[in-house]
Amino acid sequence: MDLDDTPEQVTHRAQARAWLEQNKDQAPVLSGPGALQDEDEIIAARRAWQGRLAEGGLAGVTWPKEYGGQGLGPIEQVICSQEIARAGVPGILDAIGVGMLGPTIIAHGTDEQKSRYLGPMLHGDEVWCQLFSEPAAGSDLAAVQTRARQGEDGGWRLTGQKVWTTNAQFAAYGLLLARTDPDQPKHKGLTMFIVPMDAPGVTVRGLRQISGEAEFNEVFLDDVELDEGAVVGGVGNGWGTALTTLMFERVTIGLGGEGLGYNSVRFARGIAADEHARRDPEVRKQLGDIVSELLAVRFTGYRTLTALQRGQIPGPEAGLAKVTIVNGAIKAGDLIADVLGPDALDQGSEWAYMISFLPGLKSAGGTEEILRNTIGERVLGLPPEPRLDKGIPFSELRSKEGAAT
Amino acid sequence: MDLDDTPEQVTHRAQARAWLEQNKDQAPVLSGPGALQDEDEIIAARRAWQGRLAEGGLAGVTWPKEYGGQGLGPIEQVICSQEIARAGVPGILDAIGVGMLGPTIIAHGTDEQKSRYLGPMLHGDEVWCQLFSEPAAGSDLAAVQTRARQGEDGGWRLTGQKVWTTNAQFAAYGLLLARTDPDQPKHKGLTMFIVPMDAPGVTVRGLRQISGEAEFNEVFLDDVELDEGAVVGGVGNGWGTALTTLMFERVTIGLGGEGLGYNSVRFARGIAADEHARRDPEVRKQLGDIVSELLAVRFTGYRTLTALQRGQIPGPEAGLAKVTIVNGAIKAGDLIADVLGPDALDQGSEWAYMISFLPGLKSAGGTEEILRNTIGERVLGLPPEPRLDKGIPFSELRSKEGAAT
Amino acid sequence: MNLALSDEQEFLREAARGTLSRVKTLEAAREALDGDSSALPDLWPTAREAGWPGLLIDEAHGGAGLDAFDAMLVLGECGRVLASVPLLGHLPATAILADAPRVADYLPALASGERRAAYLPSQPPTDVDQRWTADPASGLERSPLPTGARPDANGEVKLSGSYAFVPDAPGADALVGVAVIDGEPAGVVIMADADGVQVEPVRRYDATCSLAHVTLKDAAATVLDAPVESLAGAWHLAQALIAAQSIGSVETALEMSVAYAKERHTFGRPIGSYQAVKHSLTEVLRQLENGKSLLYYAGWARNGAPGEFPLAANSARSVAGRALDYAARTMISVHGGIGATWEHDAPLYFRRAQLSRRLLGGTSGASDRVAGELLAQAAA
Amino acid sequence: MNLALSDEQEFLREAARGTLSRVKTLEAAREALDGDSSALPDLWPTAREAGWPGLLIDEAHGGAGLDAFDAMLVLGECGRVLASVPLLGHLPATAILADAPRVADYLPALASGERRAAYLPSQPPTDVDQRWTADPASGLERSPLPTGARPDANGEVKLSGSYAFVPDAPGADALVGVAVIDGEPAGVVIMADADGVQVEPVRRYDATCSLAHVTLKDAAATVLDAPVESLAGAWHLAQALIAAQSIGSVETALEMSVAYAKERHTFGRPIGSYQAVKHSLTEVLRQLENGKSLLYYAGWARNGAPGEFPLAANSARSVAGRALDYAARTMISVHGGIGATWEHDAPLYFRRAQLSRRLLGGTSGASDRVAGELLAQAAA
Repeated sequence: MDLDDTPEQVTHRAQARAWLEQNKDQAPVLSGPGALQDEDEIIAARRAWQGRLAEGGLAGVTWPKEYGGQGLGPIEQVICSQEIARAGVPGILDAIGVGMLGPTIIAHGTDEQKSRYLGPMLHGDEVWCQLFSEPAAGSDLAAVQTRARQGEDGGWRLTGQKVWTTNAQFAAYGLLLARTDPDQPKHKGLTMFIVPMDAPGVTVRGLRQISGEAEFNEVFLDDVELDEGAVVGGVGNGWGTALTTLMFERVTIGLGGEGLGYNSVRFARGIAADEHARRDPEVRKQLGDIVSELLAVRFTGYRTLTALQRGQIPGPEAGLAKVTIVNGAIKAGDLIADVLGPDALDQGSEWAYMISFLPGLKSAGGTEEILRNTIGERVLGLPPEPRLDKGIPFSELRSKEGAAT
Repeated sequence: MDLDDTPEQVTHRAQARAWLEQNKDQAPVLSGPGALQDEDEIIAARRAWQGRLAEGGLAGVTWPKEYGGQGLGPIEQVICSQEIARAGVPGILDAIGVGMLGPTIIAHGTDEQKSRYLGPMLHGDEVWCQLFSEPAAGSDLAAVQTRARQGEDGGWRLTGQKVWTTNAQFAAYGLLLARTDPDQPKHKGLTMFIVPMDAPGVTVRGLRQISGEAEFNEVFLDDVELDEGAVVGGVGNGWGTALTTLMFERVTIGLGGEGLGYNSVRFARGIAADEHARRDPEVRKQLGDIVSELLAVRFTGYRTLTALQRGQIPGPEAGLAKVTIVNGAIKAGDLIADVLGPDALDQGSEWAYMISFLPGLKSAGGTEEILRNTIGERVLGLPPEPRLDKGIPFSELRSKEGAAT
Repeated sequence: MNLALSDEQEFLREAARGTLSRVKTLEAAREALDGDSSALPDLWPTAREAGWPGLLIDEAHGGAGLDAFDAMLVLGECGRVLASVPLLGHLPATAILADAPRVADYLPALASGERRAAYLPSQPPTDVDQRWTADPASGLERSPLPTGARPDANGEVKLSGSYAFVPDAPGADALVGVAVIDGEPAGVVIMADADGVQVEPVRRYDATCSLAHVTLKDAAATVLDAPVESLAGAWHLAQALIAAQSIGSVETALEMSVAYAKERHTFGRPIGSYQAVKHSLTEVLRQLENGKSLLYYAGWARNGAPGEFPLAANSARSVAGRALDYAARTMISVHGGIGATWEHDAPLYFRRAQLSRRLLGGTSGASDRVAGELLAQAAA
Repeated sequence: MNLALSDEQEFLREAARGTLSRVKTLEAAREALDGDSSALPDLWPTAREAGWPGLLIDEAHGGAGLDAFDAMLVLGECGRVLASVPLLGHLPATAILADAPRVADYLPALASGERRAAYLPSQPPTDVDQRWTADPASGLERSPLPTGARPDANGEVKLSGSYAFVPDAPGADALVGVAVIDGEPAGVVIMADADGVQVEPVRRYDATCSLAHVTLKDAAATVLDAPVESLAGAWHLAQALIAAQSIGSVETALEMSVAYAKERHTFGRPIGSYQAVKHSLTEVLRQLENGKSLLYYAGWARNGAPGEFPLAANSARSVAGRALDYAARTMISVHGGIGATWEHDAPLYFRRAQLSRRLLGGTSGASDRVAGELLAQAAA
């Protein structure tokens, strides 16, 4: 058991560090003096920087070489991330595309799709977004209603609404889950598509959150035309293709370390400034409980990495790290605001945004409750809840729900 | 809105107080100097004292006069309880009988049953126990398996096992829920019986709890013979009869005040002794949170009483008071043991017993989870969980469960 | 024994609900948050019409001569719809002034609402802290009260010091609280427009809560002849009022959450049929019912058992504050992603919960006092 | 980067599990609780045979020369079955002695287990409390360490004072901890049979935990030349060991609860299919996994990053202690009424949880230190 690099990893780390040393002046400045302010400029600069990272071999580390990646393992990916963080420069802009959607296309896409899309994705020339969730299909993802109908020429027409879409406002493409056969039970009859975000009929609208910021978007599809080649993984196989994406999402979360910027020292700093609070037994007890759990997540990430190195795929329990992070950060926000008082809730406070943002995050990526169901069943082997929607055609299911309401 | 007695209640309270003043020397001494030690002597003394209270009109206050009660309302019952507590003497021994089982017989029993059983019950001459729960029918009470078969002479033979039975070791009679028709769905085909605890085939065995004490008993029934007159409320109506008992149980709990002896001042006393703890912000915060909730229960009791006075029957939400009390007392035990250290867990400590006893109490009387289901559905009107056992004959259900295991 | 509302109280509550239902308070709260502070309707005329400003002033001085519980009923209705009615500041101030014969002439204007007062939160000593303190502008350590030297024959004095996060201070005519005069705590009233008085409005997170930092520099004040019990009582009254307001908000949060849980389906079932949702909502109900019971306790104790009022009011605040916190979070999580969007009402209740738990000594300050009261009883 | 067990570690763990599976530890725990203290098997010979006493002593002195993580694996196996092996006392004591050249001759007897040592819990200063302290016999306030005057040339000194709730002290040959010698903290070793040493066995709630109050009255002690880092390190090591032991108990509690939740039916469904049960058990898993991750952290940090060892060991203790508490309660509630009966194993885990959270500074003491370490980092 050790946390040290192997000799090969030492070399890899040195290379990454050297490259960053040479190139970090080209990185966009996002905070502090000289920071870019204009949103469009920031995006443009981050796209260019992603391209540079890809050229330097610091993006798509685990992608096969034939698609522009390094063909290396997850540990090398983490080493690059650590070195990027150490250099104090931004990482890639399109973490969703490179981390989850690209690997899905690599796994299920046609040769044409791979050669057309992967290169521009990796280099930040074309940003991607994930069009899975819908207003009535959040945690129950297989309930998507966006309808794709095939014409006689083999092409498709899509109509529906997606929601909680990150990066949609500047994405070139989206990977979209749609229902192609409503007469099948809900997990069948789904198909995955590649959608150009500038196609006629696609409308993107920012979705404001509690904080007042539009962290996510709604995406409306009004009779959007796609050709036959837009299908990823075959017609009717959309659920299996989506599961691949979700598996890569878990890997991303599992390796997230203390992740999301909610780290222990930052919270401690929020409290250490108040000499009275620093010595208050109640504040200390709460802080100690919270940061102990957040520290654990870092080492859970290392355990996940060890498993990945051994070729094991992380199971749904990787999602527990997210539960720990989100709930820990929520408690930390509460504690800090109790210490600082209402000023912690001021718009200018570094804490107000976090306090506003987290309650929504608890619901993002599958609610905590559904995650606990999945883990209880798949990891602990507990029996499932009775499922009333099994084997029933989706169309029939919807009318039943309507009647029950 | 007031907490004061009406003029009638003032009179009633004065009468109770005067009676207690005259008679309290006859009350058994259960703690302190001169306290009775022998378990049998204690029971005998408490039975005699119950008889005296009944004669004085301080027991069975809400029972109709024709059965030896006072025919008064719940407020007068509470006044008597308050005065008994004030006088520092024990209350009645058979609170289960007088509070829950007697009222069930009054509601559902035959005239013969009423005239035979109610008098001796009220006076403590015959103590009763409640034979509902079984090893495989705890929170799901309607799953009882104790089998009653009717012979050609109309008499019954009972075989089965009951558990969590308070007072069984010295009870004269038990009110027992048994299955008389397994081919009916589970809530049908149940019948309520009166069982003499000295009948051949009845065996009582103490059931030791975490604390080491036998708070409850197991009761085994091995081909116990009862005559036709033992049925309460009619054959096949056992579930409805049991619901009456449970309703009276809720009334009892609802009026329990801070109940079960877990009151705020006692907990505060456990901490006040430690000068360091008394000033510790963390200890104070926790204590304040706990006792605030326990205080609430007292006033919830007054609200319940107000409703009862107006002829309203308390709903299942009365059970929330128990949840508050038990969870509050568990937290208080934890806090006090954290303050006092391992000595709080010493056998001689007043807290060790409470700390041991409470986790079991959380499961007693229907688990907290089932209670929350019931309240969610019946009080908030939330939709029920899918029930897989509805309308299916009990015998078939059991074989299904067996197969699933 | 009767813990039910009287017919008059039922009427008071229904009237308040009816009156407030005619104002789009939630929409206004959202617009105000978005920068349009003129969006918040001025509800003081409404309050005057309903007779709320004089609730705690006796009839001889033009008030309604009602008690804390009646005021709590009105605050509860405000809390239900997050209505911005400046009673949390006004009512405790009138409670002090009503006990100070020296300023009795001023009461009718306050009772009618022609003049509006704001209470300067002044926390009485606890079993372990002998000082009177004010809420701090920042940090955990409480602030000393403003001080003044010996007053003149008319009770006039110059005060210096500050009170932070004073509810409803912006626009108030008179500020009423406690100061340390010649080394002893005493009630004071300060005219907001006097020299040396600075009322700096501050907005934090919930636009419906009107707050200000009040700074005094040799500001003219009148020392009140209200007894010290009355000064302490105003603090506890403020705890009971904010508790009632919070419990009102919990009621709405629960109702909206239950309604959504019945409608919204996932995996082929209404989400309210799942234990996770059902048990959370039952927990909101449990806390709500406990809070309501303690509102009765506080409402009764203020006159029925004044010695218990600190315990009653602060336990109500403690339970109600935590209930609102839990209810607002549950409201968001039951609604899923939609509950965290700007257009939804859930975030408004969440913002209210976040802010109000930190006002008037904070929810945790109330718990601390409950502990202190109990520990003192236990030691006696 | 490799956070997996080595083959040797796998073997060590499997061997420990195999060895302990041959002893009816749970039955013994129950009988001992019932008054038959002879029911508890003496597992020291078993420990000797397995080489556990010398785990942390180097090979040159007859030990195995292994590290904290290996010791934690063994403690985890003891925790799984509530085996009463006196390693929680012995191992931290050997960790101090191994750093004290003056008593190197004594190490082989400790390594072989011919002699047994017990660690006198001595808590190093925190960021807000500059004293070294001992666990108090009662109450929240920590006790001062025993004191002695200047030692003679051989390092001999007379000590007076006491250490409460010393794990595994009954029957130990040597007691090892920290005392204040001539005003400065120093390591000390005391022979249990020396004059002025009183080892009073105390039993609290969990018969499998051997404890004693140790009282010294001018008792002869040898001052150790171990560095102060080693003295502090023993405290943190004890935290890591009790954390590992607790996590072992959580594993069993979870396994037994999951098994029962699959079997037991209510309302026509296995109880494990209900969210209330499923989510509780998932929560146990979450806490268990967090605890395990921190055991890796602590196991790695003791040599890999000694500056982080206090943070690592105490965060492991904090999470593991709370995990055991939650797991034991969940075990009882999942089992329903039966889980609270004397014959069931759940109460044994509950008793272990109740007691161990209050030993060695307590779970909350560990949280306090985690906060202190982080606050110090944040201030730097």
